[in-house]
Amino acid sequence: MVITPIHYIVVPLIAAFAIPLLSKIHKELFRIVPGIVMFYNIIISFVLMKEVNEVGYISEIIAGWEAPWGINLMITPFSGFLASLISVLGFLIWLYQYRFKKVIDVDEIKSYGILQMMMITGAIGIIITGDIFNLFVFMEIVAITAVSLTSFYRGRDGAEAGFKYLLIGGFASALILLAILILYTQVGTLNMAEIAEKMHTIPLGIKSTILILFIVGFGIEAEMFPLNGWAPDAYSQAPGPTSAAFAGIVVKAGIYGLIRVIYTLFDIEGAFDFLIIAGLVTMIIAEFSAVKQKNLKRMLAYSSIGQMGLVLIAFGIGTKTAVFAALFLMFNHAIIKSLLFMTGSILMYNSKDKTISSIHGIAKNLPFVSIMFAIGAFAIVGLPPFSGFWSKLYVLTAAADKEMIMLIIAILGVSIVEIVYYFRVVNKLYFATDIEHLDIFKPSNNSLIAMGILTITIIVIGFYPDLITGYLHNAADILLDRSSYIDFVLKANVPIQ
Amino acid sequence: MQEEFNEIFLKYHDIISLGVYGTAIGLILIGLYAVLMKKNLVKIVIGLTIIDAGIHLLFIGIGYINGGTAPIFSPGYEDAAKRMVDPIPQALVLTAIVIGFAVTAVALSLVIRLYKHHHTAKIDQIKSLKW
Amino acid sequence: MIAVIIIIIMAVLLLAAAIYSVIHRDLLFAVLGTGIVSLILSLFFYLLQAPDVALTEAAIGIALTTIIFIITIRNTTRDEDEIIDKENEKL
Amino acid sequence: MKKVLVIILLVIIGYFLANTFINIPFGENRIGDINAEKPTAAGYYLSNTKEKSKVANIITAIVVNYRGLDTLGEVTVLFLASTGIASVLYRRKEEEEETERLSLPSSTIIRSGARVLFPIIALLGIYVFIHGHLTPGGGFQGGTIVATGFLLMLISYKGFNTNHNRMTWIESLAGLTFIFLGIWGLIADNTFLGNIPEVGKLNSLLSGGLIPIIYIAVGFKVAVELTGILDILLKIKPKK
Repeated sequence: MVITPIHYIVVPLIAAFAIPLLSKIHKELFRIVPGIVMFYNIIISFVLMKEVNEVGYISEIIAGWEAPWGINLMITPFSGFLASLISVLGFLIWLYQYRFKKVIDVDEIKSYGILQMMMITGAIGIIITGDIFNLFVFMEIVAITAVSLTSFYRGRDGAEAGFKYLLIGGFASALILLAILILYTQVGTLNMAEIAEKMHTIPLGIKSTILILFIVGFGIEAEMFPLNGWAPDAYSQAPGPTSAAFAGIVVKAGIYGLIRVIYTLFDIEGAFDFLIIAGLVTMIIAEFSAVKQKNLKRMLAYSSIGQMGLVLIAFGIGTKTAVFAALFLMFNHAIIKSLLFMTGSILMYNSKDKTISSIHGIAKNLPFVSIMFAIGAFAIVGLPPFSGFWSKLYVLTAAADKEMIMLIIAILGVSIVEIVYYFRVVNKLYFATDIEHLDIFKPSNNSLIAMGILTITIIVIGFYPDLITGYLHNAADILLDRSSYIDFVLKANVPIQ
Repeated sequence: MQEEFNEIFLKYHDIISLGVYGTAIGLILIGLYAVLMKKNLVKIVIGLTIIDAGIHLLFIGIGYINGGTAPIFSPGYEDAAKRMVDPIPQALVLTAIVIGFAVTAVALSLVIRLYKHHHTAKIDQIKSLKW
Repeated sequence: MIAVIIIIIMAVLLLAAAIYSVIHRDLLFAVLGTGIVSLILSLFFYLLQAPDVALTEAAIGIALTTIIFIITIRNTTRDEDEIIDKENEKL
Repeated sequence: MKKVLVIILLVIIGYFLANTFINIPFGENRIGDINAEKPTAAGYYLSNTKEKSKVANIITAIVVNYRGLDTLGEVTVLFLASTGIASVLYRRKEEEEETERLSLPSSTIIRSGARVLFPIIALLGIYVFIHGHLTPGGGFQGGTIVATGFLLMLISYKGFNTNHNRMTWIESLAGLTFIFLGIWGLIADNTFLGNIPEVGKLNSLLSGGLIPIIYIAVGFKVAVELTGILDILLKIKPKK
């Protein structure tokens, strides 16, 4: 059987519907099956990436109806890159969480596995679909699973964070629905390529209304200021692997929606300036909030929002270098932030009140986890031998090309803030020994392997950034090439009579 | 009965369009007011469902065509396709209603759990996390 | 002409039911208000030539949504301001 | 103070929306010529459904076939919602035994009424989703009606229990049926969810190829899903 993009959606769905039956056969199956699915996702990504590098685009039509009439799935180098990134991360997160909790009820972990797997599938669906309403449906899949996962644990305030997320997310989906509605009255289609083709026929007033609705709607998922109130709570209350998935996967899908709308659907230049301003405000506020956090996961969450602000700035600059830098940043943020959340939640398991100060000197007891956390921290602030350095450098280069001096100063200034709060944590891990740690929660071997793979990736990409830069350049070029996307989807669209 | 209404829809077009659009926008605003102002969690969820209802009415409203019939071929009227209303918004609303129900159900289950934990359903008394 | 009046009455009732369900302090009545919103909405859908959607709204909006709201209210509180609950606790 | 701000915000949003919708005339034909060489999506559905899908209800054709992926997603959303609710309101086994379901005051009239009504409601629901491709209604509507019937039984009989094992089986099998019919399309027609409309003629029960079968599977799935959600919610232990 030939591998096509629909496998990304069909295989996890078969697994999700079958897991309740399979778990009647053997209790271990519902832990293993999501892993198999995630691994199969990697295979799909590998095959499709190889193909897309040769041909440029892959479009698959569903139910036999050609592009503007049916739903089509699109793999471009840009979306293929994100889908592969998510697949790999999804597998690593599964590896990390396999037998994550020591004592847990069977029914509970069964729903956990299904929800986690479907959240990743929903995120991939957002990225590969070529139809705007289909994107909305996948967004709802992500929202519902994310909310259920946030409120998964009983003991914490998960329900509160979950309700908050649901409220803001429900608002976001209402706005996107409204935007789709107005868009439909103007162009009479839901296919993204055809919308983009007909975009110039919409009067400017209505066009900007639609754009605002879309930006606010997707901005919520992409953690844009001031729409990110849900994020720190959700990150800090969700189970550890889920926080990693939020940072690595859900946010990426939100950013993708924003970028696809602004870059491909619309042809309004002012949107780019808006992205820079929104990104700048998001970044500055988030990084300064991160400094005063006492809870480690909350701190990581704010730092994640700040990084997303930087990504928005890079996309806002809009040149080829900048888009390339933004993609590189997204890649780095995905792997590094996942690593930080994975190691961070193991560290947090060993503190009673979940604060940074209660893990003083734990490096002695947990040497591997601590060193990996430290590497992640160094990488994300952009210290030279690690991969984070290159992405920040490229962003600065892109800003310098456009002579945006203030922007460069702001980014550098914020980096100093970042260094301050990350080094504070690393410092406490290693050089403070006033607390005796008894009864240490050790990570299992598979968690160590998952974290180790991420750490090695960070170091390898740090030394050989060329491993992925060529590919990212290609993806950036194609993302900026709006008309070829339209042509590819619509050229084959002679009416079938 | 629907044929009768069709003629009237054509005749009093302005009033009807105000009736449909105005009601829909009114529903959205009322729901938004509830979400922003109300402290009770159940009331907030009610607000969300009212916003959804408004958007669904808007969808059906934009899909309507003066003098159109429902997009179903009944026996004997096989050539009715030219007079049918736009079917796509209707299909989308069908999806949106079911999704809205799912979201409401999840929201209410969270409300129940919050009530069990905090013994209150008021938003200003549930703030272990900063709201 | 009567039909126009009917439609206008429907619109007014719809908005009134929505406002009622937002401002009424007794949540049970508020939920009944949303049920009425769904009922009139499905009539609207029927008149706008969307029988499929009308049927869905009738089945999901009127029946199921109202029921899950009522179950929630039974498990939490019926009074929006929770004054009655506090008095009960004192007793 | 907050109230004033909110009302100002609402006025702005209302003005914004009204301004937008003034430019979108009500009742205007936006479909265009349905027989044009390149019609709009709606025009394409209106002119082609009859011949190519052989389904009388165009909404059904759109929901199940043209935009079948949406419906698959929608069924998944319901499935995930019921999984999520179960996990949010999850209780351990020992807690579960002492709870009693919410039920109406037990009286003979209610119980016998429910017993009479239940088969009628269930039959009506099944009728609606079997005829989804001919008349208004379909899997979602029919499934919801069946779930309402179950609700009636759940609240009038204390002893009436949904068989969990059987529910899981129906739920999983209905979902898998949907996907495997889609894969059948992948094999026969080379696209996922591809239809095989050769069977039957318009306006008869046996028409539309795979569309009615998929919609029936959706109906079963929705019915079981919603009954499951109601069952979980009804089993919560109420406050004293």
